Amino acid sequence: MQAFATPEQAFHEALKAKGGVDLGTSIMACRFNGGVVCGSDSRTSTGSYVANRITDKLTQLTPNIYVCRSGSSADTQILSDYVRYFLEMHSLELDNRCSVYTAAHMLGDLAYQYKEQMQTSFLVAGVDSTGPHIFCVPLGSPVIEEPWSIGGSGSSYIYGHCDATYRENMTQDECIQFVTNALSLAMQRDGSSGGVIRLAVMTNDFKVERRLITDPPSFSRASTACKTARRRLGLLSPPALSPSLVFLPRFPLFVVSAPGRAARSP
Amino acid sequence: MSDPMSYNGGTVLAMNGKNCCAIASDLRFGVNNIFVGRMHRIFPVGKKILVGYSGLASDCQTLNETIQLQTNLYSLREGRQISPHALTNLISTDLYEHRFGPLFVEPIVCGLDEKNEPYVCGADLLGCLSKPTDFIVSGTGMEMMMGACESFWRPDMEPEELLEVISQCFLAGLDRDALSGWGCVVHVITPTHTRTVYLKSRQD
Amino acid sequence: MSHGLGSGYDLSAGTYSQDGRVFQVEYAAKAVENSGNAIGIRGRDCVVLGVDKPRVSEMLVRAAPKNATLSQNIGMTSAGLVADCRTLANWCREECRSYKNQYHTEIPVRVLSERLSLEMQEHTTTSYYRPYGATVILGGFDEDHTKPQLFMVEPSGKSFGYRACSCGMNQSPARTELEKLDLPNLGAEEAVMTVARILHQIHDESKNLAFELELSWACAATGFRHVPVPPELLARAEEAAKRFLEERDHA
Amino acid sequence: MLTPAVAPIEAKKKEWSPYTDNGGTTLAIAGPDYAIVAADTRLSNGYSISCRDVTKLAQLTQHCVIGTAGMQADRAVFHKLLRTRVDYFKYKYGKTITPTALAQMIANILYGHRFFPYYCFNVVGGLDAQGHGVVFSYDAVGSYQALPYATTGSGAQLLEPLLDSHIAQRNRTQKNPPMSKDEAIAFVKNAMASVSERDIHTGDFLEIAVITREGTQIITREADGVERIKLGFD
Amino acid sequence: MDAPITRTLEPINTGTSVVGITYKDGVLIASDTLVSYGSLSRFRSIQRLVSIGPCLIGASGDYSDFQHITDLLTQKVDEASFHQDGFQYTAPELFEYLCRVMYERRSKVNPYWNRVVMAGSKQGKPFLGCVDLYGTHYASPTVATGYGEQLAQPILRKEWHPDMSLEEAHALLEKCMRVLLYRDCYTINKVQFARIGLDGQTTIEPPAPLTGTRWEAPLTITLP
Amino acid sequence: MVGANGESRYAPAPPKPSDPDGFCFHSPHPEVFSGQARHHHRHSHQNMASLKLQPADQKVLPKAKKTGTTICGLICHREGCVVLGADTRATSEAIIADKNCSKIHYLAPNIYCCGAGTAADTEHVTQLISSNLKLLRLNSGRQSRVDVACVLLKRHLFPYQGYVSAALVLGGVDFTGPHIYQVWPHGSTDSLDYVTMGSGSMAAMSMFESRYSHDLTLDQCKDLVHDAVLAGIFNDEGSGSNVDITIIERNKPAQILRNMDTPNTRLHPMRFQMPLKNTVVLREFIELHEAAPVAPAAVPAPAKKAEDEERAAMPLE
Repeated sequence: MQAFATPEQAFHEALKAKGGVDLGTSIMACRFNGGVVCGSDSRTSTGSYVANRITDKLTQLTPNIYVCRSGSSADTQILSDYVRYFLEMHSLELDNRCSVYTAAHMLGDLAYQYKEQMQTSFLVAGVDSTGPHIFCVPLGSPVIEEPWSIGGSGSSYIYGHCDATYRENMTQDECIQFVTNALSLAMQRDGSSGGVIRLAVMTNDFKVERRLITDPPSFSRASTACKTARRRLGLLSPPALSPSLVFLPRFPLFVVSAPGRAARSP
Repeated sequence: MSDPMSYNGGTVLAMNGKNCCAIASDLRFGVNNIFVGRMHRIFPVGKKILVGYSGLASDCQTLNETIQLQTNLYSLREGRQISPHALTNLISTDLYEHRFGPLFVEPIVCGLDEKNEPYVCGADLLGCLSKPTDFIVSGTGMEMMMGACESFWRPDMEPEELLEVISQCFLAGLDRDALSGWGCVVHVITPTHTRTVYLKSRQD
Repeated sequence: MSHGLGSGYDLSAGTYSQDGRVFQVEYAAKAVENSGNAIGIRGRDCVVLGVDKPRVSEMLVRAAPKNATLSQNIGMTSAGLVADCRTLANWCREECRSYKNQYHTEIPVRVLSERLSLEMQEHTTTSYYRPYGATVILGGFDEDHTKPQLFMVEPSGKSFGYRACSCGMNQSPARTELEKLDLPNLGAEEAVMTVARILHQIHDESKNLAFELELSWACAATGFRHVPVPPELLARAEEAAKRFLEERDHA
Repeated sequence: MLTPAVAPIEAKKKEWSPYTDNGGTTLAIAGPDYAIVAADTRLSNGYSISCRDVTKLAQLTQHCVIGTAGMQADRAVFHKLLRTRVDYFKYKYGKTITPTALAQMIANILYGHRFFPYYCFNVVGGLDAQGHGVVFSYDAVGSYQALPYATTGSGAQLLEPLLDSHIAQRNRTQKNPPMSKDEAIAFVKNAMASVSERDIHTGDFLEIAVITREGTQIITREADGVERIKLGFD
Repeated sequence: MDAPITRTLEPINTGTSVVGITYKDGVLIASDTLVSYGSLSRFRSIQRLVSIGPCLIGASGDYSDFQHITDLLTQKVDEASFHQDGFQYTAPELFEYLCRVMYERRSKVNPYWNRVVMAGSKQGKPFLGCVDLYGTHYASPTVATGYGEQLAQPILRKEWHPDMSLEEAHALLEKCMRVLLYRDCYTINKVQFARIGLDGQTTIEPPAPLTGTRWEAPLTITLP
Repeated sequence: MVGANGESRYAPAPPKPSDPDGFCFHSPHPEVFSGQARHHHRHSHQNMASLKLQPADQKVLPKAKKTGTTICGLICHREGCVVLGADTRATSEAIIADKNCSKIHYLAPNIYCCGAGTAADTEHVTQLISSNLKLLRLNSGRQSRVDVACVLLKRHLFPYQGYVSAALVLGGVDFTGPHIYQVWPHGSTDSLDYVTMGSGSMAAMSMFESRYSHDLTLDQCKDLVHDAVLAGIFNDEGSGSNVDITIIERNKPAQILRNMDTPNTRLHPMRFQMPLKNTVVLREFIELHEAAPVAPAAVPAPAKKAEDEERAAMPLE
């Protein structure tokens, strides 16, 4: 049996084997200084077949709250449908926008209640009167607030990247870049993720903007040598990477020093 | 009852005394919970040494025959009887030789050594030796015998008391073990003689 | 609403009178007017709820509390049939609990008052029910603690937000007193004093019925939680109220 | 549509059993004018000792004590239930339930949970109407028996033959008179110490409930009053 | 279609050990701030020690179940306080309730997958209890869940004494957390302490890394 | 590494049944894995046939004696020596089979080895390596080296793929200094300053991790090992009874402190003597060992009568 880093990956593989419709997914949400960005890939699969290559995994719960779905397609759809309905009733009663906290907990409660029957993992992102918020509702359904969060089978490959690259108080553009880069890295390494990148940008003035990135940035440095060789043969033109999309690590390089105690003589 | 160790049933108990030691066994030979007949499971190896076997009857006999053969050869080669210490090591090696297809026997050696010191030693089915100062039990009634022995055994018992204690402990355990019974034999080994006693016990 | 007027049309809440009234509801309001008084004040960053509890018997050691805490930040006081008041308090508590379970936030006072008014109104529409004989004053803070909230729900199901409100036997004199106040600038302790004074003031002394004062509040000092006014402050407020009355009588 | 199962996790689910064995041994002896119920106080969890001092005894009436080995959570609930049933009996009939009646009641309760049994192995000791000691022993689903002595739990197999030999004096030609109360207490200490020598789940401290006409005394300390009655700590 | 399935009946988001001891004036408990997601150290700054009314609780095991337990207990405490009759749950009472909740779920074969530590005071003495997913419960002056039961409990049993000062207790738990940091895969060096005094005063310290961990090692280790 | 394949590092699993219709013991055929198993004794499979006695659906593994164990060892850098410690309990499931077994095995005068796992395996593996070391010493005329012992052990264990379930703590001092090795049943080894093994390993490790340092004196090291074993004895039910310690110093005979601490002496012993002649004897025989006549100790009942009684009690014969 294969070893998996996360339960999500394990589940995804098992689901693939059994033929469920699955969002083998990369989803992400991140806060910036005036709002929140959430994004996802667009691949839905049954086994190894891409059932939908332009899926929209970002579902609007209320005008100011989005949820990124991963896990079983059917389960996540039904739960977000219910929550959307509940929240609509709730905000009617409140006569106000409902909070991201409430939305996340309603989703979390439902998912927790049905956690034995359903396989769901969500990121709830949005802005409310207290500012931007991101809540992570992974498999098993705890509800945890985070400044940025990633989910889905592809997320396992980009934790290190996100840890190293995330900064607080990013501007909107920086944040969009961060999300786009991370998602495309995940999509490149995770066979179950792919297609285009969809984004939803929510700002503190309760504006929502949707974006579609049809040409995710490419980071394939590993094959440079090979490409160089082919270029020399005139088979390939130099790569045209937009400078803004070049991936630069922001973490410091660690210097490894020898520890104090000398080695024992063998 | 598919465990080969309890397929035929049977229990052996040995105890140390002061300049003496004793070994007891039941006489039941069964197939799972069906009584088939009687068998002895304690055999002498030379003088002043007895070996009791519990476990799968066929393996008990096999091991006994192997041991008899080897100890006879030993006597012929060395011109003296094998010591209980050497005997237990022989048994241990014999058993461990079958590490991955073991003989389902747990033997107990009980005897007096060259200096007439009591020597009681047991082995598990893979040949791990255990040489206690008080008593040792093997077989299906192990737990049952142990409780009584823990309470009744005392250091430095004379042969008379040793016989009484081992008999009482053995009979107590025997009555509670469904796979042992149908009679009970006790041997008390002293420097001068071996006393063999058949005890009255429940016949079930 | 004399006896003759309702003749035949006042037996059930499910029946209108010929001139379009539901007598049962009006009787319920009457039941409220027969009881002690309750007052709610929304001052500057505070809500104070007060009620006078007539001493129905000299043997009574201490009257049961009438102000109720419904959730962390919301309290209620009421006038009318005591048992109905309690039932409504428990109903509200359950509503607060279920709201919190569902939305993981505290119920806003306004939402609670609306739900309560729906419940009370439902009891005015069928012959199966008797309308609640109680008027409920809800006061407290929403979860953001920004603004004190005060609502009053009447037996008919009417529910409005107030700066200050009163119900019970002497609701009109109380309202007159309340209208004199500079409510937006009333601090919490001051409000407690005021409520105590008004309750003493409006109490009909001719009946010579002793009464017990019960005050509860929610303000910054209580961490915006609804709790009973501390006994020491309560004693002070009562003393001040009595002194005020004496001085007034002297004058 | 619900997605199908995930094999490895489903397998785990099936494996999870709502039962666990927290070990321990109980012992009860019926004497001519006394009864004794004793148990160790160890709470085991697998190979580790969760707590050294958790009682397995519960005094149900003035003249009746139950000792329970098996699963601690079930035991706690079961003892609690018994206490309420004893109180209810008193309320309903105006008198304290006798140990014999209680014994039947316990069997009924256990059998009432026939298909999701309490993982409890009980011994009950008390005095009957004549003031003689009585002891009852149970399996988990309520089969029970009145016996002169009984033992349950992880060390029961070790203890039973010892009791046969020492109390019932089976296989002996000369029988001694029954033990006096003090002899019995000394014997219980010895017997439980023997078990703790050989059973890994039994140990730490010993509690002895001595039931006589005067009532029940639960002895948890040695006569000098300083030390708990120790069994092996290893 | 398969029969209804129960695939998350095993914990997914898990917290590791919680360690607690009583000291002279109360109870001190400690845990790290990690909630693991399988072997992934996913949520790295989660407060796993929670103050609820008269007590302090912490748990190892499934975090969503723990959140649920926390909600249940909070509700219980709140409801009691609304009646303003002066009644307040004490820690042992709340503990008993928690035990019943855990046992009930165990009896439905759908346990809260936790081992919960509860701290408070009982009649002027510190109270420290522990209940697991079967409902097995006990009160003990030293309690450790998860790997702590193997790695911390031996230290605690050896070095604990009832008259410990807060400083001593703190140092003892730090020592345990250090050992756990060395030997438990699923922990991180961000540890939180919380204490509850005999007066019910709760202090939850901000999480901080452990100091004094030692990683000296030979430059190379050559195996024969 | 051992831990990597999903098996617990701390509780070596017993052989798993893999033969679908036979008995659960599975022969690993070590020769297949390694060409060098030749010099060790062969394991016979002749008894496999008897395993077919069982129904296929009920496979029970006979219980071999295990040493649910706390073993540990550390290096005292200050004085260049090694301290090994072990408890003395051997269990057979939940029953204590031996209360005072010895788990610190001799490998060479300057090398000792603690064993955990299946007792027979630890015994025989250490005996085997011990004899191999002796042969090497005789051959080379030099002191045995600890790393040689370590290599011999891992070369022996690896081909059995963990089926020889011996988890060992190997310690010794040779001319290169003091060494402690941890040897896993699968044949991996670690060289460390302090190691623990067995079911009580975590309890013992908690003591080491909180108290070990390079500056400890030999007495402090001895205390630490003592406390580590005690931690196992008192916190792990698989470990118990007494503390054995062995100290190996350079150019000195090893100090074998067998039962250096006995914290678990028998409590509440029975004080009475078993009454004599209390058991019914059916028959009695006396076999003399020496020529000198010995009077039989009071022959009780006439043998004839006893035989009759016994016959009466044997309905099947």
